[in-house]
Amino acid sequence: MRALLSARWVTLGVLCLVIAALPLVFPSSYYYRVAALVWISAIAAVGLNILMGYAGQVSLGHAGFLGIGAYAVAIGPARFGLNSWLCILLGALLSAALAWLVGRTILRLRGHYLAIATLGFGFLIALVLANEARWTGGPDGTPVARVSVAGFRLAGPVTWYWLSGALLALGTALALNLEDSSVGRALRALHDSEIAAALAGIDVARCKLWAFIIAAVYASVAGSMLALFDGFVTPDVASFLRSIDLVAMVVVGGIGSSAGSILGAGLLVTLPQFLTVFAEYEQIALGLIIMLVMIFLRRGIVPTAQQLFAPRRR
Amino acid sequence: MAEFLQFCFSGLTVGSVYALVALGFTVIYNASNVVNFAQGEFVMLGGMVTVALLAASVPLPVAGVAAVFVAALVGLALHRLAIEPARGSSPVELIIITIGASIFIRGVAQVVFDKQFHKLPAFSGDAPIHMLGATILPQSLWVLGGAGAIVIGLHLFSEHTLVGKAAAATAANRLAARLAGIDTTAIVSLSFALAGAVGAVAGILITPITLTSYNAGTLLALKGFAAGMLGGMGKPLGAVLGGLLLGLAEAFGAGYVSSAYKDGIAFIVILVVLLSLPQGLLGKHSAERV
Amino acid sequence: MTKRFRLLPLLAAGAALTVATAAGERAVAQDIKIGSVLSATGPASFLGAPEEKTLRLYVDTINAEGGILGKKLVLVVYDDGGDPSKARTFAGRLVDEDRVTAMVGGTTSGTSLAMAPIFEDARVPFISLAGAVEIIEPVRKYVFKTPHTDRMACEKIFGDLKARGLVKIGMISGTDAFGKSMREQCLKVADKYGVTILADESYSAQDSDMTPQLTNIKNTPGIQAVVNPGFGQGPAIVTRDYRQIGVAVPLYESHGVASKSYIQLAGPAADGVRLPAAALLVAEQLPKDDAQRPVVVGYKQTYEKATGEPVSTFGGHAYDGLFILVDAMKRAGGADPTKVRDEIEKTTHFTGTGGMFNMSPTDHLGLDLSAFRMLEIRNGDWYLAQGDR
Amino acid sequence: MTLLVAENVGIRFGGVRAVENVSFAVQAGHIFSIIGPNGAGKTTLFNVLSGIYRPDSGRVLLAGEDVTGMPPHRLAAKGIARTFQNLQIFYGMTVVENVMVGRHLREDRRIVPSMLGLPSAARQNRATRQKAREILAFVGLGDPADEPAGSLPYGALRRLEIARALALEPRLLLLDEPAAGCNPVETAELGELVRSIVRQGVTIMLVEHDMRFVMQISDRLLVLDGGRTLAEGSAAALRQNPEVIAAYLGRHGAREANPALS
Repeated sequence: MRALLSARWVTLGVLCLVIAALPLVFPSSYYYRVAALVWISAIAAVGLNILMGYAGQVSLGHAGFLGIGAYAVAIGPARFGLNSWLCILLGALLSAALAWLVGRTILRLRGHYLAIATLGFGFLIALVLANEARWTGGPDGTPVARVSVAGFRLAGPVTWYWLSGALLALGTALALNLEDSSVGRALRALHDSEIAAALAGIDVARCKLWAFIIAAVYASVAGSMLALFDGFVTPDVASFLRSIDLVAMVVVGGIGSSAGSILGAGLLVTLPQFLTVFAEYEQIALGLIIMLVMIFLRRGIVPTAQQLFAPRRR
Repeated sequence: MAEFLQFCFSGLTVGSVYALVALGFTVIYNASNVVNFAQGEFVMLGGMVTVALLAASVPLPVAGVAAVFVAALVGLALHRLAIEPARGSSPVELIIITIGASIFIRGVAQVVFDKQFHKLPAFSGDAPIHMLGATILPQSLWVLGGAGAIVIGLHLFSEHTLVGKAAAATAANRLAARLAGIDTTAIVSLSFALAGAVGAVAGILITPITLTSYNAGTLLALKGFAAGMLGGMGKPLGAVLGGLLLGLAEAFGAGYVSSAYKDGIAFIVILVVLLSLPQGLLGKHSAERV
Repeated sequence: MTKRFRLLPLLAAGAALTVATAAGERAVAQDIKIGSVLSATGPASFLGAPEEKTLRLYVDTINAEGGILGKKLVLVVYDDGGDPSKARTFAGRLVDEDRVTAMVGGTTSGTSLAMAPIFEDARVPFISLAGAVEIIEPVRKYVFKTPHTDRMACEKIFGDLKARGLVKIGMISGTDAFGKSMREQCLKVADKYGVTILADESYSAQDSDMTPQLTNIKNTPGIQAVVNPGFGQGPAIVTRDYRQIGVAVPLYESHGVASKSYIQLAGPAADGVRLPAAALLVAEQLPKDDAQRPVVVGYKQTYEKATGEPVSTFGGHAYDGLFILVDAMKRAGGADPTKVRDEIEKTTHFTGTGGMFNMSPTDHLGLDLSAFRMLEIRNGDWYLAQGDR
Repeated sequence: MTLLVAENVGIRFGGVRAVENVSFAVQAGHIFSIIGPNGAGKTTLFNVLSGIYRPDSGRVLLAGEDVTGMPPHRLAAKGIARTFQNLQIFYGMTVVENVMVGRHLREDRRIVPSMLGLPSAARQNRATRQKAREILAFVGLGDPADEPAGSLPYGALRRLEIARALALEPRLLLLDEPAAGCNPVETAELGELVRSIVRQGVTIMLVEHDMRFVMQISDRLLVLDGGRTLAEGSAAALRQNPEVIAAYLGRHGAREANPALS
């Protein structure tokens, strides 16, 4: 018990330490920018890991919720004069409501059939965002109003680095708490055997729905952060490729591990920055790295590292 | 009436394209339960290699056969170098590997070929066939016929050849098949090569209609995957049915409802079908054993 | 399984981040750095690729001829894959890390609009290569662009339609950023030219059959012409299907298909299609006294010789952007971004592939309708349409 | 007191009648076993009783309440727990966590307090873990509690399933072939365990092939053949039943059954 409890705090402690210490070695604000993007992507990945890693349900349309969060902070302030912070909340509520509505039906599907249903759902959201140009600005996108706190305008990578870093730490703490709770165990149980979970008194459908809703809220908040940070948003934020990116973050880092999701986000966000040296061979290198990680680091980076350092474990 | 028929023809044209792509998914899924997101790249390779060879003055039939061989080799390599070493990984991990592979193949294609759009000449000319006031391009019939021929070919292969039966056994139960003396690894390799070849044939047939570029595979994979799931994964006939239904949904959606939302309409059709038939149109309902 | 060993991977992540960008191109202090974020891969790569080739080609040429003001030009190119968020990150990198003097790039309107605030904040001039009028309207102090706006394309087409007395039209637009944005602009300026839009259809960028939409247009009574705002492969398929179902009225394409590849893809179906485009496409047909002739013939021949590909107006926009910047730097007598910006704004009588640029504090494009020629495709080649000039 | 009653229960798959017109009653505190050859419908019947399958006909009453077709998680709340012939272990978890899952219904299942990690959530976790350890000790798995479940040997996994089921504090425990794959010593230990569970007031239903084990332990037995009831009664009565001997015991278990009863 104490081992598990402390493991939770170790993950969180290391994360906070990294967030706090990284700026010491950052030579320019560009690094803050990339790191802020990592934190924001990691928020969505940690959330998706609750659905994919804990509950074992695949979503290939999760960027749809990123889109809802992003456009909430774009449209709310511009069209309705709402406060941006309030809009993050409204976006999250809208995402939760939509996840509840959609999840009730499609979470009955299994495996690849669930994958295609979620893919279709994400596709629909991206389609609406691109088509309803009067509201969303269409495929060209729309600017997002800057937010301010007590008259102080929040702009610039440094501010957003700290803001998104803090939010990621919070989101990770919540996810780790959930993992070691009644509901968290229920999710991990139904991942392995839905029937045994049901017979242990777990309302499988309800638990899956909760995981879907929680993951949607994480993604929505991340989407809002991304839009506010970028100051501009296009429907690409909800695209299929973005959904695939999120899934890849979770899987490459190590499915089921929050630390893995953060690491996966770090890898996939920073890789394109590294790979610019390859110029036109960039895509080749990216594809190769993804394949090699998945082939040689079975189960993802974090679980492989755990096995390496704890050989007596199975 | 003419309008309705035109929408039908459009749906059949587009649907048979999706069906051809979905057939490639089916081949690999059947032998190994892997959903291969690089299937669209096989289709792209079929088109682009043929285009490139044609540009080098190779006659079309020779170029086509060469493209099929190239794609089959790439399929084989994909299995041997990326899927087989990762055996035992979960389905979603394998999907990520195939996505990595698709990025890789695309990356190579953009360097080897170029980033422009290309087309192939239609096999039987561009003069549309008129029928009751509607028109269809002869190439659409080639695509439709190609899908039919592949379904029949796959059926004959799995029912009437020893290798095909071994593949069916491998699909049903890999361990049991191995105990029965079947080299299951070779069978799965073969299925990847076959899927590469099927994809390339698809690419050659559809390029006169859809055009192609190094980037064409992504969307085709998406639609082909959707069509395969709609039909019931692993069923060649289901893949064709799913593809045609998807194409018709898009055509009638564009014609009668809203062209801006036609892709959305297609996905709504998929959702409705799956919610009433959770294993797709032709999928078997398997009761869970405990 | 315990979770004790999460420490190391996280540390590794931190280390990875810190060296993330150690690989930027290193330039000598005296060199002048120019940045470029382009969509060299992804759905807009057929635009980004010629842009990148053009920039690399001419930067090499300039350096071979001794550089600018005795200094070498260093070009830093990043590929955003068409993703605005990625473009923005690279824009930040150009500004914060590479410390470029100016940026010529931004293949799509989406990426350009996403990057604009960064260059505004950093006070670095940014010459966009994308179409949307929103990039320069309202005017942003540091943001310029070289391609004709989609509104100008609409006006050019509608002007031609009005002259031919074809004022009841159908539109079929791509749902991509280019098609959608141009459609909006066309709807806005239609009244000004007395054009009525009777049918308004759309298609997705990678659709392979547009006959349902075209059937609906064909069956709309009173249609006199059809306009197709779109780029990439879509317009080629629209053109083919247009002939397939036998729509008899004239078809207008946009400047988004102004490359030879459109004619190749659409084949004989493209015959008779009209479109507004820069003079570049008809370089050799221009009258000997046309001021643009030397520039466009020169660019066309240089590009085609170096790359072996037919020239497109997309690469031309990059050419214009690069040389507007080079001229401005020469006039500024150095590479100070603010001074360069001031000089870019003062660009007048600059003859590029796109036309004659006359910029001002209120006009960060500087082209007027005369920059567009109305072209007609005949026998697989471009010709100046009758009545144009 | 009668805890569970099945009335004319029947279920078919496609054209096959897996279970047909089966009726029986289980007294509280008894060990009630279902025996029969492979394919007799034993596990199918368990699946109906535990809510995995919905019967096409008939009723199931639990303590007088009609629970026919109720989903598994609600039946669990009513006090039915079970184990599986094909093990359904949560391999992604440790041994003790597997059992903690069984405490699900006894825990506060609200999301927000769990995610916030409130002191109440931590307290509950401690309590659940403590209880799970006690149950593990009861089934003899106290030592490997913090190991991954997958590291246990086969026999221990069967006990782990029992522990998880017991964690529900059920009224009725369905054990589906608990002795399968166990050696004689393990089987004997299992018998002890089953008896001690009954002593705690839990009623047990058992599907088992090991006739010696079944005959020794059961208060009452139901014999199924081809989905139909062949006979029902005490072990002694069944041993006298010529039909049962002919149809089942005679073929499969007479040699074991007879010494077991003598």
